[in-house]
Amino acid sequence: MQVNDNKEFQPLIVAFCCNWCSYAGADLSGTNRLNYPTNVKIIRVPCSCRVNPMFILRAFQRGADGVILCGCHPGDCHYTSGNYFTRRRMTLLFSMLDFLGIERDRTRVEWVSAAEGAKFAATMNEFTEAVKKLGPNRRLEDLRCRKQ
Amino acid sequence: MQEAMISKAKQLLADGTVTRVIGWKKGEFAYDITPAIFESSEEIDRDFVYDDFTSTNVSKYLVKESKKEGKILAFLKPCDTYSLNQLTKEHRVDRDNIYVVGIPSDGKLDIEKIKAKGITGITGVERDGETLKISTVYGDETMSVADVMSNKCISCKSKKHVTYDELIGEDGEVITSDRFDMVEKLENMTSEERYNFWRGELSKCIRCNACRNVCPACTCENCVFNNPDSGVENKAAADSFEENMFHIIRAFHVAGRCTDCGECSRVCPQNIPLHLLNRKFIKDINSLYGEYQAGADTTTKAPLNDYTTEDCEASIVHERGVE
Amino acid sequence: MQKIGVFVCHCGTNIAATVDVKAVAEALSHEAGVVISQEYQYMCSEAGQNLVKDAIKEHGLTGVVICSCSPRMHENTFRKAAAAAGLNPYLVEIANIREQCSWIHKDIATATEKAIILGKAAIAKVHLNTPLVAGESPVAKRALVIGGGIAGIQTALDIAEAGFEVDIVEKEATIGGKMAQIDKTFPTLDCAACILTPKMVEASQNEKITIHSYSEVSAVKGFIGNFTATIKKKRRFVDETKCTGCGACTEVCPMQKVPNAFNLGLNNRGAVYIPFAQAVPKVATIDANYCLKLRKGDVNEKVCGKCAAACTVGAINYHQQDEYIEQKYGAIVVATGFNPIKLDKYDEFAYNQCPDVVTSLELERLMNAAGPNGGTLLRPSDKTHPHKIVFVQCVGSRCDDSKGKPYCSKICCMYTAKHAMLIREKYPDTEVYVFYIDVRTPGKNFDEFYRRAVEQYNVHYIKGMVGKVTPKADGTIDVQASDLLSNEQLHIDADMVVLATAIEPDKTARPLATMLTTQMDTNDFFTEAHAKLRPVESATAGIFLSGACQGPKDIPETVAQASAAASKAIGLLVKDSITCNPCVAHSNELMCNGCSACEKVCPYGAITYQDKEFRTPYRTTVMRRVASVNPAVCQGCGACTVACPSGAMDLNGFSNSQIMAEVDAICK
Amino acid sequence: MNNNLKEQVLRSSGVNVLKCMRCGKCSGTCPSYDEMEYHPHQFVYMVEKGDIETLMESKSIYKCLTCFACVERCPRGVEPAKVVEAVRLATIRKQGNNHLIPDAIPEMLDEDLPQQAIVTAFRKYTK
Repeated sequence: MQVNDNKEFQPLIVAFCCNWCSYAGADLSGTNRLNYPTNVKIIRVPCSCRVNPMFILRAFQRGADGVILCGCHPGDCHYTSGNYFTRRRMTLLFSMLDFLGIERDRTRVEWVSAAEGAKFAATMNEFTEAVKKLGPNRRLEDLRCRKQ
Repeated sequence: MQEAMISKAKQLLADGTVTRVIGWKKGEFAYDITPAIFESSEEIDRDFVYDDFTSTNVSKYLVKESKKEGKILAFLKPCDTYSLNQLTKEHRVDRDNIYVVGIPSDGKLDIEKIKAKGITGITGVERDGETLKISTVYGDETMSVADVMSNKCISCKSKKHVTYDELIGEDGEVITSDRFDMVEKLENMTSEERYNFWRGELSKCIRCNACRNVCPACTCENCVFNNPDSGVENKAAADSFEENMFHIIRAFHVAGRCTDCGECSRVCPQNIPLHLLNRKFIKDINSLYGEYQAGADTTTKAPLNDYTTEDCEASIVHERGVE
Repeated sequence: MQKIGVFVCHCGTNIAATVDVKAVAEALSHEAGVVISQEYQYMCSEAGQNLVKDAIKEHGLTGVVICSCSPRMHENTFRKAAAAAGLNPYLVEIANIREQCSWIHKDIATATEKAIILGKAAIAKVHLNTPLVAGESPVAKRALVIGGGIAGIQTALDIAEAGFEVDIVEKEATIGGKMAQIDKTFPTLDCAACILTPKMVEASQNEKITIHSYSEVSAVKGFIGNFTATIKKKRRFVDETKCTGCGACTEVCPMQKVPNAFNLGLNNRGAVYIPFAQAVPKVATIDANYCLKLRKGDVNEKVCGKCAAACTVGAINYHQQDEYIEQKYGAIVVATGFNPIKLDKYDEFAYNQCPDVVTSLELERLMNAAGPNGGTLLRPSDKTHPHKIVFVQCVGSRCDDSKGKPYCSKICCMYTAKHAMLIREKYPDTEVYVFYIDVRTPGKNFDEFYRRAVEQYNVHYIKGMVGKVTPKADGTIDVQASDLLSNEQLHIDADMVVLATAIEPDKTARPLATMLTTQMDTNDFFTEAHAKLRPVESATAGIFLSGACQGPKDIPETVAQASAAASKAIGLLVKDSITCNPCVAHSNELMCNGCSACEKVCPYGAITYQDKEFRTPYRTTVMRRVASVNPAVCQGCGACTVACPSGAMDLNGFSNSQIMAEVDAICK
Repeated sequence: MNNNLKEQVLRSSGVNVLKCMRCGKCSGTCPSYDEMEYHPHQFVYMVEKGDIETLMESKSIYKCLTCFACVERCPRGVEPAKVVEAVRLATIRKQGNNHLIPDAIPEMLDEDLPQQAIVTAFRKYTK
């Protein structure tokens, strides 16, 4: 997170991408030179269902302003059912964060196939913009982790 | 009721059906009832208590107790039987090693509510229908039972025992309650208001872990918050993030498993309405994935360990309710 | 103490143009544990790999981070290089600074900054990497071929040839599939039966091949090298071991009004039947939906029973039940084939209204010597000789609507040319019109074949599409179409119309794909592991694809793919064991609750439970139920790790602490 | 080639002419085919080429019955009738005049003329 008086707020976005679809989709948007902001940093996981809610909270704790989780489209999971579990888990987790008053636009799940490089880039652009509008994450941060 | 239970316990001990009984005995004060194990008729005669302050759900104790030698007798209120069923489903208790006697419950008293009325030095209570007679060292007081009923009992969801080997008294029915009202009220607030509400509540948390220790779903051999490898290990919440983190993860871990017994809020020394977090999950699960009551049986898959291909997308959270 | 080597790749200018690689190497050299940090032109080159190998040996590296292209590209390359230098290959991590950095960003300063962060995340992760050793799992030396058409037969023959046992499971009463229904084959015009039936016989006589006809695969469990399939042998009410295929029963059956499925319902057969003369196995089957006795419900009642009386070997068994066979297989080949689509939605072609509007496959039967008319081409309505026949191409193919299929069915251009030619050859007085959009003839001798139809046989090829087909009262059919080249609308008074119907995958394919956990595209064709480089393997290890189940194909292509799938299967079956992915889940027994949450979300059934004794304080012990993961079955998705509330379940290579370390490094 | 006109036709019709695979089924199915100088498939192709003026001057735009047979049967979902309609609209708009004035209708009325025809005529000959 870089907050600078004379500079526009630059959010830090952590993107968890499943190895088989979304990470490949991210690679494809690279291959096709489709730009998205440097704010987005990708962490590779074998399947979206590997993403523990704790990872998402941890990212927010350490200063992330938005967390997005990308997986194969429902029905296309490399492990057949992983993203179906992801969908339930994240729906409930996001609903809980919303219930606690955390801005709902800071979290998102998006299904991106290995062929959807353009969608990946578009999603990241859109998500970064949405988080930028919200400003820095203040409601779910760990003050001790805030950078000076 | 206490007499009936004592005689049942003594009978089952005598005929060898069970070797131990888990019940309750008096603590330091009259309202301070704690679970206890009894191994003989003498102990039962001496210490066994069951009264309007006897709230503690003993099913969690059975995780350890049912693994011991010999069958144990447990007296379970309707809400407690849901917890036991859920534990049975998760292979946490050895159901065959437990003899369950179902006991009816018409609600327990909340000592904090009584104290809040300025009554101290309580030595005993007597319930006469809707009226409660309280004897204290300063004399007797009377009040309405409803006024000092425990919150978890006010929003009671069921008077029906979902598992038992024997019943004392008649079995009740699943009842409809207004238990989601407060959740709904919060949902209808703005995000800012919700944030302020929860900041106010959760900042009271002193991380005494009472909620975790009483919770019949929190039976992990080793809690993830005690596990140095988990990355979230912490003993005491140092700031608002850790207060949030602990309660979110705890609620998430029991989502789909929480029977809504309300013990977490009952034991919270800071009176944080923790059950609202669990109820939020229950409400979401009911509305998104179909009605589900944890502990109602021992076979249905928990909603988070299950899915349908037609489930809603996570974006539903963004689309509904108040921003 | 960790000794980590960092290597930053320029990838020519692919990375170096937008990321200051020197600055990245410099910045990462200050990270904890990093003992060497260099950059190089092409890390994946021989020289680049040597750089890594030398550094491992020289500095005794305990971890390697390569900042380069996507791990999907060269992770294996660098893992192999590390292994060659004596470092466990799983101590290598890749920071993707090409696809996910240099290629998508333009500003050098921010791109460099991001590359450094990605490098730091990889370093943070590699600190926690543990050496992993891939396990091995044995291979069952037997293959299962699902589908007994030409694809399945060819695959089975090739696998058997290599000396392995093969089982063919065919849902119909005989193997042979669609090719058995075809009259002649392009581009040589030899008779399909003449080349197919010897292969069918060969399959039945090969002692390595077992044919389960009239059977279905009802369940598949397991994984590459170790599948267990349950085969349901549907009851055919005839003892296969006794039946001699003499056909006496079929002659006495009084119920002769059953639509003959082999002839696509163009004529009738008995309730007890042998699909066709060269059927394999040549065994009768009773159709319980039509059999007078079986339809009654109570077979003990004294109804009919003529077939049983006629059978001299006592093969008829009205009491037969479905039989289930369980068998272990090392490899599975899917060869479920295709079917023409239903034409219900194409009212404009009057297929449902007029019997003289037929599909191309029906025309095959109408022209076949074993077909309903003994090989003489007659109109189905009045059995007269047709003098004018109109062929319509692309019926349901290349359709961007809900009625048809978006793809080209590939075989129609060629078989239509074949039909046109055969008709003109046999009935020179019959005029043949073909309405086409494009004539697609890529293939050896294919365009020559089409040109022969035009030049030698004088078939009228008209570029344009038929808009409307209207049966008329005089028995002829009005075909209204456009001729795009002469820019006019035509009306042709035809005697017959033949629709080149689109083909689609068999309906059994989708449930089978679910059973096999293989992927399908939106058209229900099986998806190959790689469209170009792995065209006969599915993405699920140990499952191979043969024939039209993977996409529309003609016979030579099908046979080629069948043999290719066989060779892939053989390549697997010759191995005694296969190496497993070591990035699998494992359970920490000390923390496991035995609650079964992980088991419930495991798609592979890799998790089992056992009661184990654990020490408790004061020299006591307690029995606890704990989970254990079968590393050969686990595929490493990690669903269990999140289902586990205590965190007892973790995943090698993507452990909780590793991912958390990455998160921390990125968010620092 | 007039790009503005092409743009206008594409926009008002909402048709993607690039989806056409030139099969000619639209013209094969058209009941007004013989009446038309330019046929449905030509409309699609000529609009793609931008040759709109030729179509606008042709009588064909009034010959289309708007029966939608081509729309119904087009395998690619191109909807040629909508293209014809869009060209017709372009003509009418360009001239700035309605071809049919409501006041003139009573005189033209014929007892056998179906109500539907008047409605259709209005759609065809007015803005």
